Amino acid sequence: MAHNSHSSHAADHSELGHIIPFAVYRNVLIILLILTIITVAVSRVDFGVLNIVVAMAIASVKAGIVAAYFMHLKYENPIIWIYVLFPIILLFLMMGGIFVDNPTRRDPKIYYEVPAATENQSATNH
Amino acid sequence: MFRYLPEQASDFAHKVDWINNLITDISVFFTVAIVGSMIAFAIIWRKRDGKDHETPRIEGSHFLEAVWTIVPTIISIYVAAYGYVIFDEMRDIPEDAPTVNVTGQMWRWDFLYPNGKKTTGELVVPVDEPVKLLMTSRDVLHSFFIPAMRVKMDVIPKQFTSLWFRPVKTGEYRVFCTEYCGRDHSSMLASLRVLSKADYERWLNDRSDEAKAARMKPADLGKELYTQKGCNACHSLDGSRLVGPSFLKLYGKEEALADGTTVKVDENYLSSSITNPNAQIVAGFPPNMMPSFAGQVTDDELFAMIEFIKSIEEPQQAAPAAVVQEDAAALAAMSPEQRGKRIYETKLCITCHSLDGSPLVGPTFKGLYGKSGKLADGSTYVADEEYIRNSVYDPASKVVEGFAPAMPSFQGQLSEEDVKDLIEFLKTVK
Amino acid sequence: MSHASAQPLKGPPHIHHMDSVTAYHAAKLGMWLFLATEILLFAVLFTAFAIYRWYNLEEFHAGSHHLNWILGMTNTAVLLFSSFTAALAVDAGQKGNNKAVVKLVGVTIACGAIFLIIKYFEYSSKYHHGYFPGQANYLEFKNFLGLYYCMTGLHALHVIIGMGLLTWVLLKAKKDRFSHDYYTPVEIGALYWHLVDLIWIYLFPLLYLVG
Amino acid sequence: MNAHSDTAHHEGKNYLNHERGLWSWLTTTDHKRIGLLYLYSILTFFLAGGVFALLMRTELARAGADIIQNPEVYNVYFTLHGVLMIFMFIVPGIPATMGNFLLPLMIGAKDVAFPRLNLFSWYIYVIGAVMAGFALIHPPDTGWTFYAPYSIKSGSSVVLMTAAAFVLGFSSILTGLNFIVTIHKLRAPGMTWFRLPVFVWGTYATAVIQTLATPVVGMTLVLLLMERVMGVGVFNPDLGGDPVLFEHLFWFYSHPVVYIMVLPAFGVIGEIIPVFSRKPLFGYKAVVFASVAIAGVSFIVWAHHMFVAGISDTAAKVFSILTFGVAIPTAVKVFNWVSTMYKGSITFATPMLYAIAFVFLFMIAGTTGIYLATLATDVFYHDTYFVVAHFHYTIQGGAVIGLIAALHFWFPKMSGKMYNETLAKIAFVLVVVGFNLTFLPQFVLGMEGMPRRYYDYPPEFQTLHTISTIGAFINGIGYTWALLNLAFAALFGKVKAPANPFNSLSLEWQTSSPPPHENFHTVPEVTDYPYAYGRPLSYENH
Repeated sequence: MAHNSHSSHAADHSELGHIIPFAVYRNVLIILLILTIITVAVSRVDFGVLNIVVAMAIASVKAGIVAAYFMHLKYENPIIWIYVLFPIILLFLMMGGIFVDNPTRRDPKIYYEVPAATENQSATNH
Repeated sequence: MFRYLPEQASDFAHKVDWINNLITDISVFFTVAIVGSMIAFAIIWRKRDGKDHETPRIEGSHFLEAVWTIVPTIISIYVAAYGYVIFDEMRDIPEDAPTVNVTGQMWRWDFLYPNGKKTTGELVVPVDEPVKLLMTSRDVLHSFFIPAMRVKMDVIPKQFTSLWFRPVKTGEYRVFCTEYCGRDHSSMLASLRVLSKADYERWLNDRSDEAKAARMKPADLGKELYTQKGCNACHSLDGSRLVGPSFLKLYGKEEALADGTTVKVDENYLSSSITNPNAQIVAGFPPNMMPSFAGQVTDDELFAMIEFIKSIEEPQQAAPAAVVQEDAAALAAMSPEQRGKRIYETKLCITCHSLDGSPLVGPTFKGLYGKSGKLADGSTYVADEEYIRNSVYDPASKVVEGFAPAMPSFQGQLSEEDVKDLIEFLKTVK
Repeated sequence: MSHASAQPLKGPPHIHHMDSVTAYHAAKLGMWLFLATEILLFAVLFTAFAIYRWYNLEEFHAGSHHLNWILGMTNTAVLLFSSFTAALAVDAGQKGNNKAVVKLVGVTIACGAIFLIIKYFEYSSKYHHGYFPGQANYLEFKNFLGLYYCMTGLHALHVIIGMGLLTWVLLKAKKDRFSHDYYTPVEIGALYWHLVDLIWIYLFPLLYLVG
Repeated sequence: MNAHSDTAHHEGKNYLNHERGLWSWLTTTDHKRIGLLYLYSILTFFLAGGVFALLMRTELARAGADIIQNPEVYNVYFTLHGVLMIFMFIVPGIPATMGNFLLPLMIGAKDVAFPRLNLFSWYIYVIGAVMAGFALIHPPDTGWTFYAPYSIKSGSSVVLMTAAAFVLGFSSILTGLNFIVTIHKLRAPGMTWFRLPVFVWGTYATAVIQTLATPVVGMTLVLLLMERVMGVGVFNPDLGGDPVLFEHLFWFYSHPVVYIMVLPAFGVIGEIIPVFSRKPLFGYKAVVFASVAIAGVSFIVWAHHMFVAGISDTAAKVFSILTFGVAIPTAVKVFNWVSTMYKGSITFATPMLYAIAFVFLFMIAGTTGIYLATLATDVFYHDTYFVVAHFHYTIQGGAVIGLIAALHFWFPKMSGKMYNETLAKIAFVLVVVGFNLTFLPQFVLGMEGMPRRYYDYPPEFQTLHTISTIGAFINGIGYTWALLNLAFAALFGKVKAPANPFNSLSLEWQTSSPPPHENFHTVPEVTDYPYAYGRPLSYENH
């Protein structure tokens, strides 16, 4: 469990990081560049509300590849996985909590032009 | 036990109090039970005679863990559900409720009624009718809190929030600002007056004050405000120096300020001096003497005041108080305390001496009579009749510690009889 | 660490309270945790972006069309390439090839510099057209541009910090410090650099393309 | 626990005297010394924050203006009280002091994973504190919550103060990160996860929150700063910003932060009660899971600070229900502590007295929390004195009492001396009596509708305010007394502490008092969990 070995001698090579062949790095770079072009190309197509979803999905694939290969996450200890997932979950919780609030307000609007006191009547609520 | 919530003045108040009291009872029960058993354990199984006795190695119990997970869960769900349901009712604004607009501003509350009537610092609503408040702010966050109605909602600039309630009894209730909003947060108060339906209708349609103000020239309105708001206590119209600078030929003058800079007295300076008097103090005058009138005067009144000050080009006698002179017979018919109160109001004692305990420019009159204390020169005083009489005629001779010698003498303005009446009045202010 | 003088030039430094394998894994876990905090730093901005985009969809669309997507894409490519060289630098470190580490890290830093130069041109063009906070045209897209500056500004700051970190790695590699059983700084520096890349992978479509 | 006994005589060398001089302290990487550096720093700010509290209470003793003539000054005082107590005292509070000192000792490590980073965090903390000190030139008056848009408009040095809070937060992140790695990587042989003392578990849960929640508030404060300096339009409603968003982001950190303060205190209580009851901690695993559950749930309940802040009714309902989720693990912990005392052999040493008081105070804190989680009642109580009292019961009654209990409990280990028990008990009585006298009346004030952050109040509230002020002074005297007693014992105490004066089984007591620089002369082997007190019920071993 704990990596606290008693020997203080030079460690066996395999106890450190994983070595990945050069070809993998090269292929990953090529895939990433292609995906970048796809992102730009796809943004010319209008999917309506899904625009942002598509863009973020492609970005997530790219980010996943970078993390898995460039950052060696694929070969890492599960504890590191947990600490990578945790902030992402928190990001969604944060967004989720705030999206439970603002869109469901009675009057979910920020009035750029100040309604003067006398005109407040016009701001009805639903 | 522990029933401290204020009186219930809205129709859902008793429901809020019900759930509140339920929580109180549950809390008290569990606190007493748990803390009680802890103390009992501590006493029963205390170490005796300085020797440890053998203890069993009890490491836990799945059954008990389950019990004290499930029981609090059930109680939580029960309380949460009722809190939810009652909250739902508190937030379910009736469609047909007449709307009053509430606008918060540092540090005052403005109200706008459906027929266009405006008030500041006082919200008036009819009894037994739902009323909806549609609220916003002109500057920062505030929060509108009526304890007796059990309602509260923050007020946000550039957004609208709302709340509603249905008052069930007439009377006057406090309104607090409960979201910190800067210097005078604690004086951002208002009152809620609940009237009977007939009284409310009469009040709503009585717009004589506004009409009068609208008819007047701004400078004339300003003149009236000069005495009404008690400016005359500290600012003369004839160039004489009182607590604050005279208004004579004030407009357009270059004033040297206490911080060494100079300022030209223009509309901006006058306006900020009324709403934020301590920001720019004229050299030679004491700071922190003048209370802020922010929230106490409307924009129109502010404008009128400035117009009035601009108009003082020639020395003038201080205008007589705008209060109608009572005829002698009416005065004679009053009790001494009533006459004293009249003097307190018309002679502008009211400007500097509060009745509610708050220190203004001078000490409060609340509980003053008979009180003893320290004077600025280190000696002590007892506020008996002689002391008060002396303070009216020769105020500078005995100044209470912590206050500035700001009060003018009333020699020649108040007769001995008047002072006696005033003392009688003071005796009643406890 | 009083034994610093006794430290061998090559190989893991002597750490008094744990062995070198544990030290390597501890450093990596620590770095990943730090990256987690960085993700949350940006999470705030993403959340704010999401909610203001919901409020002002039109403004965000229009604002994003004011950005130069070609420059954005160029920068994406530059960062991706720099990430690639950073990953190769770790590979070189794993093999104890200090010369390669120097070269690859050098290229990575240079890519960071190119990124910043392009970013500078983007900012200055915005400034000249009056789209900076406080300038005349800013109010047109205030929410979008406000978040654009905050997000790209914070990201640029991370690029600068990353370049600093990699410079430190480069100097160590120049002194021939790394070996197959000690290359922790290369890996740590590269991890940080990859994060900079990761964030940009999201910022580019979000700001330049979709809006 | 059959840990290697390690108290052998080592010719009087320990972490306090193996190196001497101020410089050796300022450059130390020894976690024990860094813990003490933190301790001295936070206690300084505790004192300063306490002075501001007493100034406020003095002003509030009577209605109207008394010692403070200008409300602005009062507003500055409560802001500084909050900033000092939250950011500079209680957040680093137990984790950075006791956590730093004890964590490696308790898991049988020689130090934390990154000793130099640990020292660096302290320096960052000092830099943050100095920045906050410079902010005093024009002290902020926004309240420690820095709510927009007042914090954007206020003329005071909000920029410097928020920057200071950001820097202090960075220090907190680095400490948390260091602890997580330490617990994962440096446990002694045999120290499995379920043999960790509950204090370590509490610190671990805290460290997770420190590491993952602090960046959120850091960025939020940076955005506020940008808003002030450049006017980017994120929180300023005049530029289309939503001030309520600031509150969301602020509380996303600042709710979990109360668990940063109180989870380690839970751990402290979980250590003290078994030792002085000579009983195993009842339901060890339940206590551990409760800590982890509290840390987890703490991230999804933040908006209960905002039920009337203008959030939607839907959001209020969702967050109210989630909030009740915190109540359950907290209740489980209380039940387990009390059950631990059942059939014990209980000694009333000062730490135990504080632990018992903690349970009592925390019961009140917890149950009054129910009013604030329940929607219908929170509408009334929000931003009244009820909240002030509830908060102080959790943080002062919880975290501060926990810290004081910990200081007394581990004092022999930290200083190698014993303190005067009688004087400590007198201080205990003053603290507990003074504390309740201060804050019980504030519950009543809140129920009567007294709003918080008021410089002045209607006269009908005066009696309770006066009582509260008297209590505050007694409380202040109590803390000063307790700390002076300890300081005196550390400096001039004659009674040397044995290695294990309270006969505890956990690892930190198995080394000498004070511990040697290396913590343990030989690496300890752990064979059992640290609560194996009492006569075994059966012969099965752990």
